[in-house]
Amino acid sequence: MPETTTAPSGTGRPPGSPSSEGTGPGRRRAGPRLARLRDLALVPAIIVIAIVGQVVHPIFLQADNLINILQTMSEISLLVLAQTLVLVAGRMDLSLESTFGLAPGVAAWVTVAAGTGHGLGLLSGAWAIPVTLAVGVLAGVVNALFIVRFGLNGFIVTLGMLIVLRGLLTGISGGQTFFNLPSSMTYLGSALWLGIPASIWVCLLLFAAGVVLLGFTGFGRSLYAIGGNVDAAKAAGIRTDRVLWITLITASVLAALGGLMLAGRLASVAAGQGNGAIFTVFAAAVIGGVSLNGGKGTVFGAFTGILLLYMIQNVLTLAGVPAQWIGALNGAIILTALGISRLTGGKTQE
Amino acid sequence: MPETTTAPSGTGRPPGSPSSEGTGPGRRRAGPRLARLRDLALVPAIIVIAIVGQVVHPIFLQADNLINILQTMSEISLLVLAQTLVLVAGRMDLSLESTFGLAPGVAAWVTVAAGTGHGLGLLSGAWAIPVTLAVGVLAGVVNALFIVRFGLNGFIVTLGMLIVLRGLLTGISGGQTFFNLPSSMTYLGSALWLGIPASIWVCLLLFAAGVVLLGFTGFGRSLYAIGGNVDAAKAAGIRTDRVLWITLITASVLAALGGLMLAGRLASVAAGQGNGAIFTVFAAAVIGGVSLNGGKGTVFGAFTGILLLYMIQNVLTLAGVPAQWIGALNGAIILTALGISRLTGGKTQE
Amino acid sequence: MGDHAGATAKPAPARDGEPAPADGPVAEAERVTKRYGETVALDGAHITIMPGRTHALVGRNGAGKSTLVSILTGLQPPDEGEIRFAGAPAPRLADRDAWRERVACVYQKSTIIPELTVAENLYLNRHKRNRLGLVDWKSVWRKASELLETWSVDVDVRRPARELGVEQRQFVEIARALSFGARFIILDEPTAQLDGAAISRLFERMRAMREQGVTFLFISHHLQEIYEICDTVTVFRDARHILTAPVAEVPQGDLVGAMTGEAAGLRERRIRPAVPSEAPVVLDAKGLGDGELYHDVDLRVRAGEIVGLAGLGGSGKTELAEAVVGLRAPRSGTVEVAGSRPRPGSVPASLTMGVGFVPRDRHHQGLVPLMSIADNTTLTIPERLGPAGFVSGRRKDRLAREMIDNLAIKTPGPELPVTGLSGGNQQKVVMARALANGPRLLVLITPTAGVDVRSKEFLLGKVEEIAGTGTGIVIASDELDDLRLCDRVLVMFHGRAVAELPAGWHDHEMVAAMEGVDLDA
Amino acid sequence: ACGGGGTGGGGGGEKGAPAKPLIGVDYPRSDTDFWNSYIRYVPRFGGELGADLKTTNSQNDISTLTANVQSLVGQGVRGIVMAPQDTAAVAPTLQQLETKKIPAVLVDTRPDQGNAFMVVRADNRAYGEKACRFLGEKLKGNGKVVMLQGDLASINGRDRTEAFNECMKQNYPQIKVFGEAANWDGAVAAQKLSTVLTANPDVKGVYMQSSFALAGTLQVLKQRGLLVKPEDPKHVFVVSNDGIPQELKDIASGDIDATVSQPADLYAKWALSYAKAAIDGKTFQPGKTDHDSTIVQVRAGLLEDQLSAPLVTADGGTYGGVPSVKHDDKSLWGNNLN
Ligand SMILES: Nc1ncnc2c1ncn2[C@@H]1O[C@H](COP(=O)(O)OP(=O)(O)OP(=O)(O)O)[C@@H](O)[C@H]1O
Ligand SMILES: Nc1ncnc2c1ncn2[C@@H]1O[C@H](COP(=O)(O)OP(=O)(O)OP(=O)(O)O)[C@@H](O)[C@H]1O
Ligand SMILES: [Mg+2]
Ligand SMILES: [Mg+2]
Repeated sequence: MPETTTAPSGTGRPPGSPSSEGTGPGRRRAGPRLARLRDLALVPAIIVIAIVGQVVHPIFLQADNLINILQTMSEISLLVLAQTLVLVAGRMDLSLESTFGLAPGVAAWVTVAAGTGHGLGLLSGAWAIPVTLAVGVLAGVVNALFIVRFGLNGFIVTLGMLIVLRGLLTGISGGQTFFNLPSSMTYLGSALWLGIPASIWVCLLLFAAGVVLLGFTGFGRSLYAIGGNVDAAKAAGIRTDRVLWITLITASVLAALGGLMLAGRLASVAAGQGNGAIFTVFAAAVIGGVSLNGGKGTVFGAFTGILLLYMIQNVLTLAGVPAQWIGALNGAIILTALGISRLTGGKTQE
Repeated sequence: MPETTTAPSGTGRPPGSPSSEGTGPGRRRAGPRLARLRDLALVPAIIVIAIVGQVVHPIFLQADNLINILQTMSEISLLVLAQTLVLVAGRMDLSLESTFGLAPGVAAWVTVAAGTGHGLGLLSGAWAIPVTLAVGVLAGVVNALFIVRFGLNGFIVTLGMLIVLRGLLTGISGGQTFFNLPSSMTYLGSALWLGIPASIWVCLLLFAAGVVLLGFTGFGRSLYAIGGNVDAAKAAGIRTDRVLWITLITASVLAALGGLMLAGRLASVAAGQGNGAIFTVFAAAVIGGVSLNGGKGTVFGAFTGILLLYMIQNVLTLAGVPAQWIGALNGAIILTALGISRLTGGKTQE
Repeated sequence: MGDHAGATAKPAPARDGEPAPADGPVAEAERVTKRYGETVALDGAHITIMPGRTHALVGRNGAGKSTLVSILTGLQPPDEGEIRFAGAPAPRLADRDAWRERVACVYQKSTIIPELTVAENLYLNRHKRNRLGLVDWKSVWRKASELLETWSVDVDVRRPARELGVEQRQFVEIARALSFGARFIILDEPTAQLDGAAISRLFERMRAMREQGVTFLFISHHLQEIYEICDTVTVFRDARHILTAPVAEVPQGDLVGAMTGEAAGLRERRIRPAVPSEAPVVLDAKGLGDGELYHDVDLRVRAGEIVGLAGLGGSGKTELAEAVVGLRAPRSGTVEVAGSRPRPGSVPASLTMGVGFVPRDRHHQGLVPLMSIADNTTLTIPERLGPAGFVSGRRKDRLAREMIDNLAIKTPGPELPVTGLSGGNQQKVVMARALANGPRLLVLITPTAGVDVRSKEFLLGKVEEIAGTGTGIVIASDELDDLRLCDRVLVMFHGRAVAELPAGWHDHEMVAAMEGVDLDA
Repeated sequence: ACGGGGTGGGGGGEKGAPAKPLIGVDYPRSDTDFWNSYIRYVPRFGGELGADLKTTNSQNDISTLTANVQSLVGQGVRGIVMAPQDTAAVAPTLQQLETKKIPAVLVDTRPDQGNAFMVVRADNRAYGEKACRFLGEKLKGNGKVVMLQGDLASINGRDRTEAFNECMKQNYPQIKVFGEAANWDGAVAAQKLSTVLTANPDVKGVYMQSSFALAGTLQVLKQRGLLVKPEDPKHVFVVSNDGIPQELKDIASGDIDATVSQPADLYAKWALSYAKAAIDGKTFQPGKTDHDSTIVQVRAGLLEDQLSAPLVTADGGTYGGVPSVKHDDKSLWGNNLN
C-alpha cells in the first residue's frame, strides 16, 4: 500500500469502538457555559452605565432613583416580555402596543361615569380589570385567528391590527384622555407593597415566571422548538397550533395588563397610550439577545435589554444633556453598548 | 468481506426510472404563472379601492387627484424602493427614515444663510444636492461598516443608527425647521416636467430602474441569491460583501434623495422629517409581497404596496371620514385588502 | 460537454483518450490544519490529486472530508498548510472567479436557493446577457432546459427550486457543477440522495468526462461506489490522512479498517430467529389510501418483527410510512396501533399510543438546530422530565446521557447544539428521539442516509436489538442494506404493494420488484 | 430681575437656604420651533432671576414626564416648572408633588385634576377663536376653509379645533370647514391639503393650528398658482399659529395673512418667576397682574395666569372685534429672537 501514514491513535479525537467515542470530559462544559454567557451579554454594559451614572450624579445608585427606573420601565417591560414569548416562537406581534392602549381604554370607556370625562358609565368600576383583560384576550384571539388559523403573514396581520386597534382607541376616546378612572384601575399602578410600587413587584414576578416558563417547562421548550424548526416540532408531537394560540393570547393579555398598570400610574388613559412603544420593545428584546428569526433568546436577556435602555435614559436625564442632543447621545450609547456586549458575547449576525 | 458488494449495479441501491418522481406535463406551467400572479396580488385590491374612491367622490379618478396621490407618495416611495433592495438581500435598514430627514437637514444647515433661519451659511446653495447625497453615502457606509465588516446584527445596528441620525438632525436644527432653502434644494420637489411634478417622474423612473435592476441584471439577481442563501451565493462566486456594501449605500442614497424631494416640496426641512415613516415603508414593502426573510419580492410589488396605502389615505380624506375614525378604518381596509389579495395570491405565511 | 457550459465555457481540449497524464498533480493540499473552536477538523492532512484520475476520499462521519472540500474550493482558508493547483499557489480567497476556473464542486450541504427558479440556480452569477448587458431570460431558460435534458431530468426550469424533490435538486447541483467546464470537479456525497438509476447515469457521465481528461474528487459512504468508479482512494480518519492507494490494491475489509482504525472489517450478520406467530400485532393498517400517492395498502406488524417497506422515489412508501405515524392523514383506511386507533394525522396521538419514528429528512423534520442534543432527544417526552409540565434540567441531562451512551453519539456532552454534530451523529440524535418514549412501534424512514459504514452497521444493530425487546419495526427505505435485516419486505410500486419478499431475498429480486418487473412472469 | 434671595427661607428650608433657589424645569418636547424657543428662553430668564436650573425633557411623553419629575425631586429641586401635554395623566404627579410640598408651575396646559401653584398659559381656545374671526371677516362669511389640525390626542390642538368650529358655526354659518388631522406632521398636512384642494378648488382659507404646516402649505398653494397677493381674487387666506420669525416674515411678504403669536418668552419668564415666588413663600390672588394679564381662579386650589396671545396681521387692524398687532411690532417674541 503506497504512502500510508500510520496515524498515531490518539489524535484530534479519540478513535475506537463506538461506545467509547464521544464525551471527553475536557470539552464537556463548553456548550452550556457559552449559552449562559450569551444570556449575560448585556451585564457588562449595564455595569458600565451604572458606574457612569454614579459618576454623573451621586443620586444614581440610591434606592429612590433605582425604584424610579424600575417603576418607569415596569409597564413597557410587560410588552417586552410578551414580545419575547412571541419572538421565541418564531412570530412577531406588532399590535401589542395598541392593545397596551386599547385594553385599559375600553375599560375606562365603559366604567367611567357618563358625566365626568366622556365615559359611558355602563358598568361599575369593579368590571374595569375583567374588561381590560377581556380586550387583551380578544385582541390575541383575532391575531391568532388570522395568523394560525388562516395562515396569513404575521407581520402584516399584526401591523393591520396595530392600526385598527389604535384607531379604535382614537375612535372611542374621540382623541381625548379618559380620567376619573375607577379605583380598581388605578390600584396596580399606584399602590405600594412593602414600600415598593406594586407595578415593580408585578413586573419582577412576571419576569420571574417568564424565566421559569421558558427555561423550565415543557411549554417553554415547545416555544423554542417551534421557533427553531416548526416542522421538527410538529414531528415531535408538539401541538404547534395550540401553542401558538396560547402564546399570542398570553402576549396580548400581558400587553393589556401593562396598559392597565400605566393607566393606573397616570390615573388616566390617553388616546395615544402606547403609540410608538413597539419600537422600544423590539429594541429591548433584540438587544437582549432575542432573535427575530425565532428559537433564540431568553426572558432574562430581554429584561437586561429593557433595563439597559431605561438606565441610559435615566443617566442622560440626570446628566442634564441638552434636550436636542439627547437623541443622538442615546443612540450612540446604545450602539456602543451593543458593540461591547456583542463583541464579548460573540457575533450575532443573523 | 460481507455480502454488501454483491449488489448488481454495484451501488447497493436499485436503479429506477428517475422521471417517476418528476412532474407530469399537466403541472408544468403552474410555477411561473403563479409567481407572476403573486407579483400582481395587490392589483385587485387597488382596483377595488379605485372603484370605491370613484363612488365616494367623482374627482377620484381625475388626473389632478391621481397626480396628487402620486406626488404625495413619491418621496416615501423612494424609501420603499430602498428598503426593498435591502430586504431582498436579506437585511433590513431601519435607519433609512432618519437619513431621509438628516441628509437634506445637513444640506440646509450648511447652505441656508446664517441670518435667516439658523443655518450656518458655510457653502453656497449649489452645494446642497452634493451634500445631501454625501450624507446619504456616509450613512450607508457606516451601516455597511457595522453590518458587513464587523458582522453585527443589522436590526440592532440600523436601529441604533436610526436614533443617532434622528438625534443629529434634532441637534443641528435645534429642533427647529429649516426655511429659506436654496433653490437647488427646492427644484426637484417643486418643478414640473411636461406638466407633471418632477418628483413623480423621478419616482417612476427610479422604480423602473429598480425593476430592471432586480429583474434583469446580474447584480439584482445576486441580491436574491444572497437573500435566499448567503452560503450558496458565496459558493456561486458572488462577492456577497461587496454586493451588500453597494446595496446598503444605494439604499441610503435613495433615502437621501427622497428626503431632498420632500424638502423641496415643502420648501423646508422639519426637525422631525421622516419620523415614523419606516413603519409605512415596511408595511408597503411587506404588503407588496417582499419577504422580511430575504430573497423574495419584487420592486413592482413594493410599488403596488405603497400605491395602495396612499390610495386608501386619499379615499378616506375625500370621503370626509371623521378624523377620529380614520385610523381604525384605515387599518380595517388594509387588513381586508390583504385578506383579498393574499387569499387569491396564495398563502404567505412565513 | 461544452455545449451547456454557458457563456463562461472554457475551451475544453479533448485530450483524446490519454487518461494517464505525465504532468504534475491538478491539486494538492499539504499539511492542512483547520480548527473550529476546540474541534480539530483537519490535522496536518494532505492529499494529492493527479490529473485524469477519479480520486475517492472516504472516512467516517466527521473525519474532515467536507472541511477539506471547503478549503479546496476556497470557501474558507486553512489555519495552516498550503493549497496548490497545477503546482501554483491557490488564488486569494476573495478572487472567486479564479477559484471557479480551477475547481467546481457539488457540496454536501445544499447550495440550491429555494426561492429562485431552477434555471436561475443553474446559471446563477453567469446569466446569459443580451446586448444591453441585461439578463436574457429566454436563453437562460432554454439553456437550462437543454442542460437538464441531458440528465433526463424533466422539470419546468421556471419553477422555483423549492418545489423540486430532493433527488431533482441533487441533479440540479450536479448538472451545475459539471457544466462549468472546469477540469477538476469535487463531488461531496453526490449519491446520498439518488436512487440506483440516477447513480448509474451520474457514473456514466463521469466516465465520459474522465475520457476527456477531467479529474474528480469523489466522496461517498457507499464503498461499492468507490470500487465502481474510482481509481485512487484516500482515507481520512480523525482529521488525519491515513492512506492513499490505488483502489484495486485495497480490499474492502482493509478500507473499512483504515477508516475505523480497527483491524476487524464489517461484521457478518447473524440470521434472525423467526417471529412467533402468536406475537401480538402492534400495527394493523388496513386499506390505506391517499389519492394518487398510494392505494389500498395493508400493513401488519407483530411485536419483535422487522418489516421493510421498499420502493423507489415516488412509489409512495414514504407517504405511507408518514401516514402510519400521523405525519399526514390518509384519505381512506384505518391505522390501529396495539389495538387502538390514534386520530389520523395526529402525531401526538400516535406518540401516546407508543409510536416512535425517524422522519425522512433530519434537517427538515428531525432536528431543531439551535437546541441542544439533550433537548432534541427528549422533545417527545416532556412528561417524563418533571412534574406538572416542568422540566428538570438534571433529569433531562440524565436521560440524554443514557441515550448518548446507548447510541454512542460522539459529542462532548448533552448541552451541545445539534448543529455542532457531524451528519452521522445528528442522525443518531434523531434515532434517539424516536426511541425516547420506549415505542411499541418504531417507524424508520431512510434511517441511515449520509451515515458512514460503521455507524450504519451500528444503527442497524441497534434496530435489531430493539426488535429483540418486542418492538415492532417498519423500515421504509430503498437502501438494500437497510432492508436486509427485515423479516419480510413489502415492495411498493406506483402506490401499490406489489410484492412481499421474505428474508433471504437476492438483491436482483428486490431490485426487480422495486422496478415493477415480475421475475416469475 | 425682581428682588433677590432676601425673602428666601420663608418657604421652609430645613437646612440653610441656598443662595440660589434650585428650580427643576421639564421641557415638553424639542421638535417644534415653538417649544425650542421656549427652551432657549428658560435659561436666559433663569439667569436673570438668579435661579439655578435643573432641566429635563419629556419628549412629549407623559410617562417620561413622571419619571423626570421624580428624578428632579430626587436631585433636590425646590420648585418645578413643567408643561404636560397630557392634561389628565399629570394628576398623580401633581398629587405627589403636593404631598412633598414642592410647588408646581404648569406652562401651556391646565391639568384636568389636581392642584398646582400656578398655571401659566395662553388660552388655546382663544387661538382658534381669533383665527376664526380673522378668516370669517376676510371671507366675508362665505366660502370654504381647510383646518389643518394637529394631533387629535393633543389637548391644545383639540381646544383650537373646537373653538374654531364653534366660532364658525355661530358667527359664520355659511363657511364650510374641512377639518383634517395632520398629526403635527408637515408632510401629512401637505398631503391632506392638496387632496382637499383637488376636490374643492374654491377653498379660500386655510387655518393651520401650528407652524408645522407652514412651508408645506405655501408650497401646495404655489404649485396650484394660488400663492398670490392678498389683493388678487385668487388669494387664499392663510392663518398660522405660533408666531415664529418665519411666520412674521411671511406675513410681511404677503404669503400668509395672520398668525397667533404664542408667548414663548412670557411662558418662560413668568413660569420661572412664579416658581421662584413660590419657593420664597409668596402667594397670589385672582385679578389683574402687572404684566398685562389676568390671574383667574379656575377652581379651588388652581390659579391661572392667562397671558395674552396677540393676533398678528400685516396691518394691525381689528377683525371681528379682535384687535391685532402688526407683524413688525417689537413686542412680539418672534422679532426679538436673535
Ligand atoms: N462550521 C463548523 N463549525 C464547527 N465545527 C465544524 C464546522 N464544520 C465542521 N466542523 C467539525 O469538523 C469536523 C469535520 O467535519 P466534516 O464536515 O469535515 O466531516 P465529514 O468528514 O465531511 O463528515 P460527514 O461524513 O458526516 O460528512 C466535525 O467533527 C465537525 O464537528
Ligand atoms: N455550528 C457548528 N458547530 C459545529 N460543527 C458544525 C457546525 N455547523 C456545521 N458543523 C459540522 O459541519 C459538518 C457538515 O455539516 P452538514 O450539515 O453540511 O453535513 P452533514 O450534517 O454531514 O449532512 P449529511 O450527512 O446530511 O449529508 C458536520 O460534520 C457538522 O458537524
Ligand atoms: Mg461531509
Ligand atoms: Mg454527512
